[in-house]
Amino acid sequence: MLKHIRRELIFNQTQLYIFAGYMIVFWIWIDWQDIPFRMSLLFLSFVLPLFCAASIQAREEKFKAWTLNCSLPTNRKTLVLARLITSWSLIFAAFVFGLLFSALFQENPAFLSQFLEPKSILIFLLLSSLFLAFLLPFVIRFGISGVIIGLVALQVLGVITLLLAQTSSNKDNILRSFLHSIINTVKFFLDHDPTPGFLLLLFFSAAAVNIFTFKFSQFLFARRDF
Amino acid sequence: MEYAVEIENLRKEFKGFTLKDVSFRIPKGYVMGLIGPNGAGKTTLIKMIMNLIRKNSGRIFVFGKDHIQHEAEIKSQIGFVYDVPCFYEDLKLKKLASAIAPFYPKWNQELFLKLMNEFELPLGKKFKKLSHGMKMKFSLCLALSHDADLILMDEPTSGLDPVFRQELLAQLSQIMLDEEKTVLFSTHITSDLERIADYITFINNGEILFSSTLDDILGKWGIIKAGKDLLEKKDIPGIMRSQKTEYGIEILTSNIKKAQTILPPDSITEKASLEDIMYFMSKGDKHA
Amino acid sequence: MEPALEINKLRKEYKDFKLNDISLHLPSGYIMGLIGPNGAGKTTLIKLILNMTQRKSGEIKVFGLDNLTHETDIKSRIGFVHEEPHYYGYLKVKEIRSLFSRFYTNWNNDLFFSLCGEFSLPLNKRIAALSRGTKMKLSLALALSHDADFLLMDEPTTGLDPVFRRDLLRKFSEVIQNENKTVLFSTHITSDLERTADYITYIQKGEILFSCTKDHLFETWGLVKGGNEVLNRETHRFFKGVQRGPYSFKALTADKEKVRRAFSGKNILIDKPSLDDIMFLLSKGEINA
Amino acid sequence: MLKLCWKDFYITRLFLIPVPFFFVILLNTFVFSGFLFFTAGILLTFAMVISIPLIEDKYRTEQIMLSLPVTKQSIVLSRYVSSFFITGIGMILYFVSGSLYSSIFKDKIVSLTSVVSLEGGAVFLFTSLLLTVLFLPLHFKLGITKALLVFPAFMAVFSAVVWLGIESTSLNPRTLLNPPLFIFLLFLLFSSLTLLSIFLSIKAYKLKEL
Repeated sequence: MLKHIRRELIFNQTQLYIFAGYMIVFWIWIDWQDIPFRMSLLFLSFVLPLFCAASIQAREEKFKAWTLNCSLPTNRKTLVLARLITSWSLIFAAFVFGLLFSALFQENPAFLSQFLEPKSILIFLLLSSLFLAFLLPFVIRFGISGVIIGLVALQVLGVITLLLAQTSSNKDNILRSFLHSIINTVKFFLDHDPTPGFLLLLFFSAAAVNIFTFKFSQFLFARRDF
Repeated sequence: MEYAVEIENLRKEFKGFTLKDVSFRIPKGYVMGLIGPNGAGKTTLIKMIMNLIRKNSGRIFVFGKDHIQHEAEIKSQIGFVYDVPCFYEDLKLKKLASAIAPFYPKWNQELFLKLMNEFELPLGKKFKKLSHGMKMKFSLCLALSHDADLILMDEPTSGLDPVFRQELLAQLSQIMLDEEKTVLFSTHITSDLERIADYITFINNGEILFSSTLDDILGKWGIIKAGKDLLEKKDIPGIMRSQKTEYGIEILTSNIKKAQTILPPDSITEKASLEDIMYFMSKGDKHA
Repeated sequence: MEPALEINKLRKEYKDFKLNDISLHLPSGYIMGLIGPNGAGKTTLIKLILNMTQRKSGEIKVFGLDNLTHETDIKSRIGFVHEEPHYYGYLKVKEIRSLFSRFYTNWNNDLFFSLCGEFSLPLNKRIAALSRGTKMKLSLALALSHDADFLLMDEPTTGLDPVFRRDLLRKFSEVIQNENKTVLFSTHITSDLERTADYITYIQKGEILFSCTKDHLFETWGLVKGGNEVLNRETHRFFKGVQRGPYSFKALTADKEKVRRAFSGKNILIDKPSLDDIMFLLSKGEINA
Repeated sequence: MLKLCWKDFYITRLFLIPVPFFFVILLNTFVFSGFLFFTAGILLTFAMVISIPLIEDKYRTEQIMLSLPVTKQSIVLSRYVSSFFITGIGMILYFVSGSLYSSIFKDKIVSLTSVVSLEGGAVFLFTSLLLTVLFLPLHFKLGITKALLVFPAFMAVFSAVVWLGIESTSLNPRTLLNPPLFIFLLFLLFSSLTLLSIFLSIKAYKLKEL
C-alpha cells in the first residue's frame, strides 16, 4: 500500500504545492479576520476533502491517467483504497500544518487550545468524513466537470432559497425552518460536553462513514469502463 | 501448444456496437497482429484483456489463469503500449518511471536506463515535450523493462515515419528471440504485419472473421479475376467474398490451389495481400 | 495554366531546426506526396503555405499569386485537411456547414449534400461523436464543396484502416481527373504514395533531398547490392546512402546508369528501390564520410 | 472581419439564454457591498469575454480558422470587436441585476445606487474595456491558458503603477473630476491604449508559432 501512496504523491506533486499555498492563504485569512474557532473548524472540514477528492481526480481525468493506473499490477479495490488513504493523509497533514501555523502566529492562545481538545478533533474527523463521503463517490461518478456544475448549481440554489426566504414575509416557512434545523444539529454537537461515551460515538460514526465511502466509491469505480 | 492468452466467447454491449462472442487464442512465444477497420473493436479487445473495460460475459485466461481472480499477478507480467498516451504529461520521465517501478517485482533499472539512452530519451525531459514517436518509445521502454511475458500494443506504429517503424519492429523482433515472450499488437499498416507477425486475427465490427498463421493466409488465400458469369456456372471452393467490377468479377478464396483446378483458362489468379483480404472481407458480398 | 504551387528559397529558423532554402514546383492537375521522417518540416512547410507561421525569407506563390499579398484569394481556393481535424465538437455537421458556407464566396451547397450522401455523413450528429475516419471525410467534403482547386493535407491517412485509405485515395485521384485540381499531401505510409502520387518530394532535416515524378524516381534511382570488397574510397561518390553489412552492402544511387557503367566489371546487382528502402538509406545510411 | 464576429456569435448562440440568467443570479449573491457588487460585475463580464478564446483553445480550432480565407490581422480585429460587444452586453446585464436587486430587496441590505448609476456605469464600462484591452495582447502572445495565469500578476503591477502615478503627481482627483475634461482625458487615454494594444496583438499573433 505504501507504493500506492508514493505513486499518488509523485503523480500529483504539482497539486501538493498549490495545496500548501492554499493552506497558508487559508490560515492567514482565518488569523486576519479572526474567524471564530467553530466557523474555521467548519470551513476546514469542507475545504480539505473538497481539495483532496476533486483536485487529484481532476488531474487524473485531464491526462486520462486512469488507464495507466488501472493497467498497473493492482486491482480497482486497492486503487480506491489508495485514493482514500492519500486523501486522509493530506487532510491530516493540512490539519497538523494548521495547528503549527496557529501556534506560531495566532494571537489568542485559546484558539489553539480549543483546537487541541479531543472533542474538536473528532468533530473535525466526523465532518470531513461526511463531506468526503459525499465528494469522493460524486467525483468518481460525475468527474470534475460534474463537481464544478454541482457547486455552481448549489450556489444558484442558495441564492434562490435566499430570495424566496426574503420575499415570503411569514417567518415560519419550510425553507427557513429547514436551514435552522441544520444549524441547530451542528450547534448541538459543538456544545455537547466531551463525555467519553460521546467521543467514542463520534469516533465510531466517523469510522462507519469512511467504510461506507470506501465501499460506495469502490462499487462506482468498479463499474466504470476506461 | 501452450497459449499465453485464451479468450472464450467474450461479449460486450455498447450503445452503437457489440463485441459478439469473440473467441481466439494467442500461442506463447509468437507475435499476433490484430487488424480490422476503425471501430471494429480492436482497442476494446485489448482493454478487456487488461480489465480496463468490463466484459458482459465470456472468459479470458492469461498464462492459464483467470484475468479477474489473479488480476494483479497477471498484470505484473504484462507490458502495455496504448495509442493514446495515458501518462501525466507535466512530469519528468524519471519521475514517471520511479512511481511505476515498485509495482513490478521483476523491474530491471539498468535495462530501463539502457533502453532509454538507446532510444535517445532524456530522463529529465517532461512528457509533454516529447514528440509522438518519442512518447511511443517511452511507453515501450516501460513495457520492456519489467521482463513482461505478454506485450499488448494498440496501434504502436500509427503516426511514425517508415524509418522509425523499421527500428521499432527490429527492436520487437529482437525481443522475440527469447521464446517466452508473446506480443499482441493492433495496427493499420499491413506492411508492418507482413514483416513481423506470425499470426493474424481479423476482426470486423465486433466479430472475428479469421485467426490463423500469416504464411497460411498469404499462401492459401488468393484472388480470382474472371468473367461475370463464372459465379453462376460453378461454385468455387473456399470462396469467401466476391465483388463485381467493371471488367467482371473478383473472388477472394481461402483455397487458391483447389480453385485453380476448376477455373476456365481466361481467368487470372493472384496472391492476396493482407490489404486486399481486408478490402474484400469488409466490402465484398458474403458467400456461405 | 499557372503552376499550382511554386516555392523558392524559403527559409525558417527554430531553436533546434532550420528549413533552409526550400524550392519546390508543383504543376496544377497532379498529386504530390510529401514524405520524410518525423520532425523533418513537413507540417511547417504546409503551415507556411497557409501563412500560419511567419517565414524568415523566401517566396511562396499559389496559382501565380504571392501568398502574402493575396492571402484571402489564395485561401478561398485552398482546401486544408489537418491530420486530426479539430472543429467545434459541440456543433452538428450541418451547423459547421453553415459556418463554413458563410466564409467562401463560391460555396456550393448541393455539392456538399451530395458528398455527405456519398460519404454517408450523419448531418445531425455532433462532430465530437464522429469517428476519426468520418471526421476526415467531413473535412474533405468541406474542402471540395467550396470547389478548392488545391487540396492541402497534412497526414490525412494516419490512423485510418487500409480499406478506408484505399477509398479515400481513389477519391483523390477521381477529384484530379475530372476537375483538374491539385493535391499536396504528407504521409508516413509509403504504400499510399506508391499507389496514388504523381510527384514525390522527400524532405529531411529541413532540406528537400529530391522532388520529382514517381516514374522518374523509380527509373533513375537504383538499389545497389554487392559484396563489401567492391566498396572503396572512390566508389562512395556515386551513393546517396550506404548500409554496410558484415559481408555485403546495400547502397542507394540517384543515377543507376552511371553506377552500372562505373561498376561494369564487378558483380553488383541493381534493382528498383521501394520508397521504404530510399527513406531508410537516406536517413540511416552513412553518406560518403 | 465581420464574418469572424458573426462566427463568434454563431458558435456561442446556444449559451445566449443560460449565460445571462446565471450572470444576473450570481451577481445578486454579492449584494452585501457596493464595491463587491461592482467588482463581481467586472469579473463576470471579463469571464464572458474570455469564454470565446477558451472555447477556441479547448477545441483547438485555431488552425481551421486560419485555413479559412481570412488573415491573422482580421482575426485579431474581430476578437477586439466581439470583446467590446460582449462588454456592452455585460454592462446591460449589470444594470439589469442592479435594478432587479433594488426591486426585490428594496435596499434593505445596502443601497447600490452609488454603484448602479450613470457615472458608475461609465466607470464600469471603462474598467472592463481596459481589462480586455490589457488582456488581449497577452492572450495573442502566450495563448489563453498561460495568459490567464500571468494576467493577475500583470494587473497587480499595472494598478500599482497607476496608483503610484496618481500619488506622485499629487493631482487632486477632485479637479480631474469635472466632467468634460475628465471624459475627454479618459477617452483620449483609452483610445490610444486600445490602438497600442491592437498593434501589439497583431505583431504578437503574426509571430506566434501555431
